[in-house]
Amino acid sequence: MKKLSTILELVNVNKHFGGIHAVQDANIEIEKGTITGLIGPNGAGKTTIFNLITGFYPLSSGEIFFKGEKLQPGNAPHQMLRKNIYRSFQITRDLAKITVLENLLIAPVNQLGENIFNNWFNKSGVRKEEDGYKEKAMEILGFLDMEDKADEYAGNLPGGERKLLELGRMMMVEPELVLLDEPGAGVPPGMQKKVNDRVRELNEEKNITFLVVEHDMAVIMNLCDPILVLVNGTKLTEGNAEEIQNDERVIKAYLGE
Amino acid sequence: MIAYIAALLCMGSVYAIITLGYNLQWGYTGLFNLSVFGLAAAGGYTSVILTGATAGGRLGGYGLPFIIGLVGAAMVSGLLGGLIGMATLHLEFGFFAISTLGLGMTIQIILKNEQWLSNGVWGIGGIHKPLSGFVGNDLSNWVYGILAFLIMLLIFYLLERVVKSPWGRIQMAIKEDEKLTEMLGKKVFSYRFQSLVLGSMIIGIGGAMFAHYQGYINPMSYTDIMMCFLPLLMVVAGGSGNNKGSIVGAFVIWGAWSVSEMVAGYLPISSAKIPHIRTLVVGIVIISLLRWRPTGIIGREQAVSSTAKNKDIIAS
Amino acid sequence: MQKKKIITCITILIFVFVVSFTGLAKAEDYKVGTIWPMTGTAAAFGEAITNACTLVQDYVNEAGGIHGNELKIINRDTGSEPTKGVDAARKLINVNKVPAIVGCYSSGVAMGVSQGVTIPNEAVFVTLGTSPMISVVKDNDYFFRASAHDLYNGRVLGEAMYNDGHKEIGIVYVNNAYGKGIADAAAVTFSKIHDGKVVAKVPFEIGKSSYSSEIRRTYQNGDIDATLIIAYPEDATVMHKEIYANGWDDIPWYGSPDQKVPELIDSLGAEYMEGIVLGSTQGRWPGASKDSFMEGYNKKYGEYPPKPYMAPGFDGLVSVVLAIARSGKAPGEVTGQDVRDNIRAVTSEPGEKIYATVEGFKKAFALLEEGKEINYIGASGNVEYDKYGDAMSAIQTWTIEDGEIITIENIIPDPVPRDLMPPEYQAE
Amino acid sequence: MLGSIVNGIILGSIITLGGLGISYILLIQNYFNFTGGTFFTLGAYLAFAFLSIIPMGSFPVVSFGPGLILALILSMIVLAIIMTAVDKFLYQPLRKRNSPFMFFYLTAFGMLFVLRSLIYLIWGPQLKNYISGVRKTYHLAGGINISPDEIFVVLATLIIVGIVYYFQYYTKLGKAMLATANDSRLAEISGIKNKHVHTTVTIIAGVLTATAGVFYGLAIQLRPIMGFTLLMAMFFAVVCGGDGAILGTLGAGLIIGITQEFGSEILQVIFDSTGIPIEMSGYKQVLAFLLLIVILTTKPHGIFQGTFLER
Repeated sequence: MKKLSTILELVNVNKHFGGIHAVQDANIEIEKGTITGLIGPNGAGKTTIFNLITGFYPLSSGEIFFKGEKLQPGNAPHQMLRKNIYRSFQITRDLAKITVLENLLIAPVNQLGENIFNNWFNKSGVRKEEDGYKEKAMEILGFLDMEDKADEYAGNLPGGERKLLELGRMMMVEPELVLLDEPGAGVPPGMQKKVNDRVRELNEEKNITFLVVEHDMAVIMNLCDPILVLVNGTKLTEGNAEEIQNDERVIKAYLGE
Repeated sequence: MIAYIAALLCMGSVYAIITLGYNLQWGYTGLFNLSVFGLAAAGGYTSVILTGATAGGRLGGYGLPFIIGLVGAAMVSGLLGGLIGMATLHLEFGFFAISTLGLGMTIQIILKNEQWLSNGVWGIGGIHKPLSGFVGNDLSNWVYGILAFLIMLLIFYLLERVVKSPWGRIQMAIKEDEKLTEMLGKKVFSYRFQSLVLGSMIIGIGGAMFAHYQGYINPMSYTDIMMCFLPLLMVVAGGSGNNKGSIVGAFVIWGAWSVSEMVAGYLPISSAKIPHIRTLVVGIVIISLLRWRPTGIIGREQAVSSTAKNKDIIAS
Repeated sequence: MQKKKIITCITILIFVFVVSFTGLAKAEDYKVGTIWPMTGTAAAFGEAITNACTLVQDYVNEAGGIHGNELKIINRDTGSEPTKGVDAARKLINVNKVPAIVGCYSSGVAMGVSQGVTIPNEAVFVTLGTSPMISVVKDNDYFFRASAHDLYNGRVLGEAMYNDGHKEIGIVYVNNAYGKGIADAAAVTFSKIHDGKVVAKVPFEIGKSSYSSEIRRTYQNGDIDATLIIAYPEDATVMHKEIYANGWDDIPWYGSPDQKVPELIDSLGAEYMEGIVLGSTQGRWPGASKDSFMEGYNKKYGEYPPKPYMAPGFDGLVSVVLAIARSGKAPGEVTGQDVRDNIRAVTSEPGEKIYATVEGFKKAFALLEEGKEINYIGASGNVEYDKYGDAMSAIQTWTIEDGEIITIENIIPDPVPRDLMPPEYQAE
Repeated sequence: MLGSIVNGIILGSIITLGGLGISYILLIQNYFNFTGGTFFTLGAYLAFAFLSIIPMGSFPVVSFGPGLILALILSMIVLAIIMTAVDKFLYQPLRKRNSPFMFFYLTAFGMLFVLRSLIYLIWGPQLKNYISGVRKTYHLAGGINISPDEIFVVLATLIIVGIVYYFQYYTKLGKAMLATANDSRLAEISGIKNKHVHTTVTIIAGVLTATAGVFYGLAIQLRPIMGFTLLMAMFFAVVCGGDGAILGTLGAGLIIGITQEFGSEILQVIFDSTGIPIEMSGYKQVLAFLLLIVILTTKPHGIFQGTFLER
């Protein structure tokens, strides 16, 4: 296990909903360049942690740091990508009614054409920029083996390709940290390998850090190192696949006491 | 007959303008705004107050040219749209709908009660159509219809410029998935706000065009059924998120609405019952279409992209 | 795929369009349009008044039609809304080519129809709207009114209250053109023409479930001797229940034209209504026209509903029909101008008095063919259109005895002088 | 002046019942039922129709008799059947297809047209009453006037809300409803049949709506647009109360009723005494509406948000 600098750090993070403690004193550190897995039984607060990191929920208490800089509390979800954090969702969220190509084109931040007036008064500038992004998008689609699907509606893609599309969208912005929520959900087994390969490739080639939440143990064991185990909103243990599988506490937590 | 076609052209174009504005809000951004009638009324009254020649004791009588009236209508409706947005945009779908409906009603109630502003229940009459002095009455409907159609086309062109662009793409994305769009670094509130204001400005222009066509307006000229539900139906009929569809939807629905009444007149039923039977049929038609033709009455939902291969979306 | 659907839709539309025109009245019919509220807030009045108009059609056709051609009434719905009303009128003018339209119960709709459709298209529009504003519309004399307007109604109510010895009154009125008109006129009559005092003048909105705050403001601002309640029957019922609950039911109240309906008695009970109501409404003028109208109505539709404004609607249509007859033109050639130019001649002196019976119509058409003058005496009054185009028809005062609506008298009052009214009533 | 509070409470009771009908539909099916107001009218008219065949009879004190109660029960049953049929035939296919929200709203609009025209066609536009005549009224201290009928309406509302509350939180079916509202997928996995829940909800909504309609007819009158004019107020109650929160809807209904009646009167007195020329009567609804906006700005999910739902 190569030890690099910490990229994301959760310090004493708490989150209550009414009387329920969804996250309790979570202290988590994510090392740069890893593919960290986050597992735990239902209701362990995995997705809540994602929502806390990205600012969808306000913290009840505690702090979150990204690259040593305070991320939460304070930042809104739309600022994440500007800080080079990308997040995917549990249920694949693709924009079903626009095309695959456009699903990629929407990702870059601060496009000229995002300002309404540029579309009336600076059309040529918008077009020029758009052409540049199109080229990049086609390259990415090539990398994902989805070139022929560029003009297909995203809603018509099979589950696995939707995951790939999500990766593609992420590649458009080349973030430093990616929060992947259940990359295995709804993906046929054949496709899963492809998704995993792409994730690993991106991790190695572009040095992107991944934080992965997953239900499917096979996926996690195969993909992630290290793996964090979360129970009742608290970090239970941390280790590589083998260690986790043999940890009694983990087995207990999953089977119930 | 020919004159009636001119009338259909006028009303069709007026509704097409309102529908284009509404389509931006609902069809692209997914804002279920139910204050359309209030915004249209605000536009109509603004234009009438600015362009009217006389005003007995109320605000207005500035006698400004028609085009200034339209610009003023767009400004005031846009401003009101912005205020409505600030008050309600943070709410969820249904809550937003109810709140905007209430704000639309508030605009209507103010227009009804504040005599110094809108002449209250008496309404404002003697509104002139532009150019009607030059061409006489027979032609004025045609002139106005063509003018309205041209204004509608201009709005259509300007809208197409922005919706088929990264800006429009973001609006589509917001309609589909607000959270994802937020995650992609787009400030959803700001884009919704822009869509609401721009749409409101267009609706205001539509309301002003309506006022100048009617010749007389009072607060009841802009009712929720005629000025909010009907445009909504037009948007859905034309396929939400489809500007061309909206225009077709506006003309077809208005034509059907207007003509159906004449057809009903030939049924062998007591004339007092006919209007109710007509609304009954309209209701049944709406329900049946949604039940058996859920893909839209005329068009399907269309993407921003013109390059899309397969026009049918399999997934929901 | 999509284009095909659009084309199909448009084809169907055009087909419907064509069908709707082939089913039109025969070319040799004289056509007159009517627009009444069949839906919406004023729907309760539409049916009866449509029946009254059908009665005119029956009489005229029974009398052999106008110069041998049948009369055809084309009726449309105003929906009690300007938008729908204007669209309905536009179809009558543009598609059915009627030279004249009779109709509109609400002033707001009538203003829209006249300024949006009939005046620019030079068609005659005879309305029943009671707003005083209708008189001052710049109309090139195409805009008539068969009923007495608020300045008459308000005068009668104001005079009645003053003459009954009341010195301080409260007025509560429905906040629309109709209610505001009568309220203003009655208040001016009471306080400016006479030396009475209007203690409170309170508007209210229709359709609410409680009017207690309005009622309290009306009754508690001072010791009032009487109240004038200008409300539709639905809202009047709600108010009276609250007046009763507050124990103010011993203060006499006066009602507006719309309250002359049996529903109000049903709702409040004959006992409550007994003898304490005095209202004004559009009158019926004793004579052959009134008898013929009421008997004909009873015969054809069962019971004659004591609803307001039926007689003037009837008269308005008759005067248009007679004007068409006097113009002597063939069915397709009658224009709005012809109706306008003849409508005063057939309803005023000189000429032989004509009543709205089958025989009366026969006689009228015969006289007109001979080139002689006629003078129609209507069911609602003399029906004489003044310089504003307003008919000087009778105002009826009514009360309730034994659960029945009883007419006190039919009078033709002077209107409230316009210069006493607030500025918005002055002619522009 | 205090009398306005009483009026507000009566209006609030009716709003609460109608609002709960809408609230249940919103809770489970996630759309604001625009037809709610028209079902409300239909419920009232159905009872009116039954009353023409059922003899009214008489109770002591109140002005109506057992006939009205029977008519109310029949109206509840018929309306529940109608609403279930509408749900089965129109909304279920939409749910199955996962149709966009808009389709539910448009279907509701279509239903509104159909029902309203049917009411006009069957009963005509005229005003109707269950009982004619003014009622006996108690005059209490502080200018409060209340008739036995109105007391009945308020008490019956409280009892019904109590029953619904018990059902919701203390019965198996009620808990199943909550589970479905929280997460329909999860509830289905744990053995709750969505279909049954939908039917139950619709039946409850029908019963509540019919009761609200009949109470409105009893306390005020019957007219074809009565439900539509009250629809906004019902929506406000649902929104302010928090969707699905029974006590919340009751509280919000009463607050809205009292704000409209009492609040507007207080403001009117203030305006009159300071000489500001504003007539509050037109702005009653606006007042309730401003309240709604204020509440939503501070609490986006209503006053009683989170009583049992975590959204």
